[in-house]
Amino acid sequence: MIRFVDTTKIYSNGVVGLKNCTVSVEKGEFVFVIGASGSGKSTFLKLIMHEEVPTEGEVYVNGYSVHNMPRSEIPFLRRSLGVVFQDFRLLPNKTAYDNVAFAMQIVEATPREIRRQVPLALGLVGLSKKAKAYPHQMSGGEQQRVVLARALVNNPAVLIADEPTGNLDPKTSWEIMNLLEEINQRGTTVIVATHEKDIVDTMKKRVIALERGEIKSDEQKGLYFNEN
Amino acid sequence: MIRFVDTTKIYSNGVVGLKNCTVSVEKGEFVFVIGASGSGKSTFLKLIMHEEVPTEGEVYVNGYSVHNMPRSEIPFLRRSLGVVFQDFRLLPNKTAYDNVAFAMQIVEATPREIRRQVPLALGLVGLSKKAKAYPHQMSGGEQQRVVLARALVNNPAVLIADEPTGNLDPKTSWEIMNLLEEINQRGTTVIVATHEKDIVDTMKKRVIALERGEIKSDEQKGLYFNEN
Amino acid sequence: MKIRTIRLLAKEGTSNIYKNKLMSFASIMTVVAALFFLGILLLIAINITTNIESMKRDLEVTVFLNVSASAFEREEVVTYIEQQQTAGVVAQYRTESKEQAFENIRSELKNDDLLKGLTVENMPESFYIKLTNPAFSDNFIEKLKTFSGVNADYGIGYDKAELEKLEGFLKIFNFVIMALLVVLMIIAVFLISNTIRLTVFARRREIEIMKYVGALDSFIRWPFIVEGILIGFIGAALSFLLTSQAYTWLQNVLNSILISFRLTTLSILEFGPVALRIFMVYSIFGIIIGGIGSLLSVRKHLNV
Amino acid sequence: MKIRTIRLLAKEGTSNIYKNKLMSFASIMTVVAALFFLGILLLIAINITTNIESMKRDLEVTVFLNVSASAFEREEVVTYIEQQQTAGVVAQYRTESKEQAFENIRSELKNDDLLKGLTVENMPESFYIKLTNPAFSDNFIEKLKTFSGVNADYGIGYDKAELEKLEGFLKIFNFVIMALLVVLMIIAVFLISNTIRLTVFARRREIEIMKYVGALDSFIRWPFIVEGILIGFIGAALSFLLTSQAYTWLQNVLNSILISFRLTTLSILEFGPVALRIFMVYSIFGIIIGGIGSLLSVRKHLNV
Ligand SMILES: Nc1ncnc2c1ncn2[C@@H]1O[C@H](COP(=O)(O)OP(=O)(O)OP(=O)(O)O)[C@@H](O)[C@H]1O
Ligand SMILES: Nc1ncnc2c1ncn2[C@@H]1O[C@H](COP(=O)(O)OP(=O)(O)OP(=O)(O)O)[C@@H](O)[C@H]1O
Ligand SMILES: [Mg+2]
Ligand SMILES: [Mg+2]
Repeated sequence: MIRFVDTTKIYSNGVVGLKNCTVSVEKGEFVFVIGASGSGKSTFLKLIMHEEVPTEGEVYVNGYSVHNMPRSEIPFLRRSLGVVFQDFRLLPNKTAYDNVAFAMQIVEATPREIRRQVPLALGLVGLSKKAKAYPHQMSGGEQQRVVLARALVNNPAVLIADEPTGNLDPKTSWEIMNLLEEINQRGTTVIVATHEKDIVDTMKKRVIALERGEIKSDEQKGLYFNEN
Repeated sequence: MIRFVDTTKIYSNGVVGLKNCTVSVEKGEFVFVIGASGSGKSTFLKLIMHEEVPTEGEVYVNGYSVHNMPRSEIPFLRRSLGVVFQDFRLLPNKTAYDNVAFAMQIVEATPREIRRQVPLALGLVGLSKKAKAYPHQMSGGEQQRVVLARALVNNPAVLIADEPTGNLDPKTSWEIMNLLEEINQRGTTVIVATHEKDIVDTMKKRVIALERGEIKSDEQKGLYFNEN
Repeated sequence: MKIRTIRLLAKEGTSNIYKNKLMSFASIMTVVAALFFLGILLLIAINITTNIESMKRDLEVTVFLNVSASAFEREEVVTYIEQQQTAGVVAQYRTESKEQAFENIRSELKNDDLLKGLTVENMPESFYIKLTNPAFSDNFIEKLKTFSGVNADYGIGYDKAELEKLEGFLKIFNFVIMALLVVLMIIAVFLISNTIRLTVFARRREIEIMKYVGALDSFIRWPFIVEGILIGFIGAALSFLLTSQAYTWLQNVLNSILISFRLTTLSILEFGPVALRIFMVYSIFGIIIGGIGSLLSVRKHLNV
Repeated sequence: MKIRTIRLLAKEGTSNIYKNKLMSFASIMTVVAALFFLGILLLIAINITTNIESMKRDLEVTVFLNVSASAFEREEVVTYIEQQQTAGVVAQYRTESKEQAFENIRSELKNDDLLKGLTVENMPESFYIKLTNPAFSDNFIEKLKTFSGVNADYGIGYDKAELEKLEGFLKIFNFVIMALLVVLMIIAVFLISNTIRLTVFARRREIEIMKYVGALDSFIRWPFIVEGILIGFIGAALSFLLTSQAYTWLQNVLNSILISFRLTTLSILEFGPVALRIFMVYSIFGIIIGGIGSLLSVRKHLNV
C-alpha cells in the first residue's frame, strides 16, 4: 500500500527532513507516527501525498510511484488519500459545508450524493451546527474538525492525519480517535501523526517513532516513545 | 490586573462566544482556561487583547478599559501583553529571528538589546538553530515556539497563550510549561488556554472552565474539567 | 468533464466575482480605464482622418473654357461632367459665368488702373468640380483636356500641392496614431493582465489548497477563466457607457468651439453610427484579455 | 520616533521591494506604462502646439506703397519697420520691388490679354513683414497706416481669417489634448493606486499581525510609504528611459516622412532640451502617487 525505500528528504535550505527511511504500511493498518517537534512526521506524510518529493530513495503509494510521477497523475494519487493537514488548509471563501462539498465536487460526485454525504461527514465530527460558518468564524478545534470531515467524505483508501487533535479537548479528541478507528475497521488505512501520549498508549496500535528524521523504532502495539 | 464584568461577546453571525462572564485575574497569577472545542477560550483571550470587543459588559486590562478604548491606545495595551496566538500569526517574510526582533523593534529597543534578547528568547524555546528559517520552512511545533519566543521577548506584564503546546510533543510541552511557570514566578501574569489534561492536572494552578461561553467553574489548584 | 461540473465551475467563477469584491473591482476598473482611453483615442483618430479625407475631397478641379468657346463646346464639357457625376466620379460641381469672373477679378484687383484691358467678354467661363475621390483626378483631368472648348493654356487647375500636403498630414497622423494605438493596446493588455495576475497571486494559497485536495488543473482553472471573461465583459460594458458619455460631451464642446471659430468645414462624427462597432471591439478585447490573462496567471500556481 | 527607528523603517521599506518581487514589479510596470503614455502624449502635444504657434508667426503683414511713393516716403516706412525689428516686434521682413510685382502678376494671370493695361511703373512696391507675435499685429498695422507712402486703399494685408483659423485649431487642439491629458492623468493615478491597493491587500494579514503584536500605525505605515515612493521613482526613471528611446525613434520616422512629403515648414522638437523637465514631471508624479497610494491603501487595514 505505502512503501518508503531508503527515502531521504533534504529541504532546499539544507535541513534534513527525513533520512534513509525504509518502512511500509499495509492496507487496513492503523499507524501512529510519533516523534519530537521537528523530527520529520509532517515530512513523512507530505512525501506520501506528493507535497514534497524525496531527494533520494523511493516512495510508493497505492500503486503510484510518488518519487517520479507525471504531473497529470498527482491529483489521482491525492484523491486516493484523505488528508488532515497540520495547518488546516481550508478554503477561506467557502463555508464549512462548501469546503467539505468541494472535496466531492472535484471527483464529480452527483449533487444528490453531495447533499447526503456532506452533512453526514460534518455530523461525524460534531459540527452539524457550523455548516454555514466560514473558517474565520470558527474556533481552532472546529476548523480542525472540518478538515477531518473533508478528508473523510470521499471514503479514501488511505487517511493521513497530521496532528488531527492538536486543537481539541481530550473528550473530543477521543471521539475523533474512535471515529478514526471505526473508519479503519471498515478497511481504510489510517496514518496519524500525533503527540497525544494518552491516546497512543491506550489504543495500542502500530507506532513508528521518528527522531531527527530517522526511524528510531517501529512497533506493533507500541507505546508513546519515552524520551530518555 | 484583568477584570471581566458581565461580559458578553456575540459574533456578527449571532454565535455566542462568551456569555455574562465575570471574573478577574490578579497580578502574578497563573491561570489555565479550559473547555471543550468552541467553548469560548479564544474569545476570552481575544477580548483581553482587543482583537474582539465585547458586545456587552466591560473588560479591564492593565488599567485600560478595553470595551471603549481610543484607537491610539490599543498598541500600548497590546505591548503590555505577550500573546501566543492559536493560529501563530508569524510574519511570512521574516525569519524566526526577525519575527522575534520585530516585537522589540516596535517598542524601539536598541539594536544592542535586540541582539542580546532575541537569541536568548529563541534559546529558551529551543530554537537557536532555526533563527534563520522562515515560517514556511519550519514544522508546526517550531513555528509555535517562535510565537512563544516573540511573546516573551519584551518581558510583558501579562502573557496570554492560546494552546501554546497544541503542536508540541509531551516532552517539549513540559519544557514550555516549565518555562511559563518560571516566567510566572518572576512576576508575570500568565493565562493559558489549553487542552492538555496531564499538564493542568499536574501543575495544580487556578483553572477557569468554560462551557458554551459561560464560566462553569473557577478553582484554585483545579483539575482538568471532567466532562459529565 | 461532466455537464454538471461545467455548470458548477461556471457558477463558481461567477460567484467569485462577488466574493473577491476588491479584486474584481480593481480588475474591472483597469479594463474600464484601458478601454476607455483606447476608445477615446480611436474616436479622435477617426474624426481627424474623416476630416482630412473630406478636405481632400473638397479640393476642386478648376477648368477654364476658352473665352471664345461655343455653346456646343460648352455643352460637351457639361455633358461629360454630368455623365461622370452619374458614374460616381464627380461629387458636385458649379460653374462661374463670364460676368461672375469679371466681378471677382475686379474686386480682387481693387485698383481700377489694372482693369483697363478687361471686359466681361474677354473673361473665361469656368467650372469648379469636386471629385468623390482624389484618386480619380488624373484620369478626369486628362479626359477634360481633350475637349476643344477647354482652355488648356490656363491649365486645368487641381491643387496637387495642397493634396500632397494633406496626404502628408494624413500619413503622419496615421502613423502617430497607429503608433499610439499599438503602444496603448500593448499597455492595456499589460495593465489588465498585470492586475489579474496580482488578484490571482493574492489567491495562490487557495489554488494550492485545491491542488492538495486533489483537484485537476482544469477544475481550478475554469472558474478563474470564467471570472476573467466576465470581468473583461463587465469592464467593456462600463467602458462603453463611459466612452459614449464622454464622447457626447466632447462632441458638444468641440462643436461650439468650431462654431465660434467659424471652422464650419470641420465636422464631428456622431457616436450612434459607430456605437455598435465600438461595443464589439471593447467586448472582444475585454473578454479575450480577461480570459487569457486569468488562464496564464493561474497556470503559474498550479504546480504544487 | 527615534532616529534608528526611522532608519529601520526606511530599510524595511526598501527591502520589501525585493521581498515582494511580483508585486513590486506589477506596481513599477503600472507606473512605467502610465507615465510613458502620459509623456508621449505630452510630447506630441508640445510638438503640435509649437508648430501651430510657428505657423501663426509665419503669417505676414503685407503693405503696399503708393505707386507714386517717393524715396523719402519709402525710407520712412523702412526705418519704422527696422526700428520695430530692433524693438523685437518684427521678426523679419522682405520687400517686393515694382519689377518683381510685375513679373508675379504676369505669371499669375497667364493670359496676356489681361495684362494690357499693366506696366512695371504702375505696379506698387510692397513689404512682407513677419511679426514675432501675432498679438502685435493690430498696433503695428495701425501705425503703418499713418505713413503717407503707404497705400491704405489696397489695405494692409494681414490674414486675420487664417490667423483665426489657426487659433481655432490651436484652441480645439489644446482643449482636446488637455481633456485627454487630464483624463489620462486621472486614469494613471487610478491605475497606479489600484495596483498598490492590490499589493497592500495581498499583505493585509501581515499588517494585521503587526497591529496585533502592538505596532503603532506609523510603524507599519512608513515602510509602505517608503516602498511606494521608491516604486514611484523607479517607475518614473524607467519610464523616462523608455520615453526618450521611443521619442527619438518617433522623431526619426516622422522627420523622414516630413521630408518625403516636403512638409518642411513643420519641425519636430528635439528631446534633449525638454529631457530634464520631463524627468522632473515623471519623478514628482511617480513619487507622489506611489507615496500617497501606499499611505491610503495601508490605512484601510490598520483598523484591527
Ligand atoms: N519547507 C521546509 N523547508 C526547510 N525546512 C523544512 C521545511 N519543512 C520542514 N522543515 C524542517 O524539517 C524538519 C522536519 O519538519 P517536519 O515538519 O517534518 O517536523 P514534524 O515532525 O512535523 O514537527 P511538528 O511536530 O513540530 O509538526 C524540521 O527541522 C523543519 O524545520
Ligand atoms: N469570528 C467569529 N465569527 C463568528 N463566530 C465565531 C468567531 N470566532 C469564534 N466564533 C464561534 O464562537 C465560539 C467560541 O469560539 P472560540 O474560538 O472562543 O472557541 P475555543 O474555546 O477557542 O475553541 P477551540 O478550543 O476549538 O479553539 C465557537 O462556536 C466559534 O464557532
Ligand atoms: Mg508537523
Ligand atoms: Mg481557540
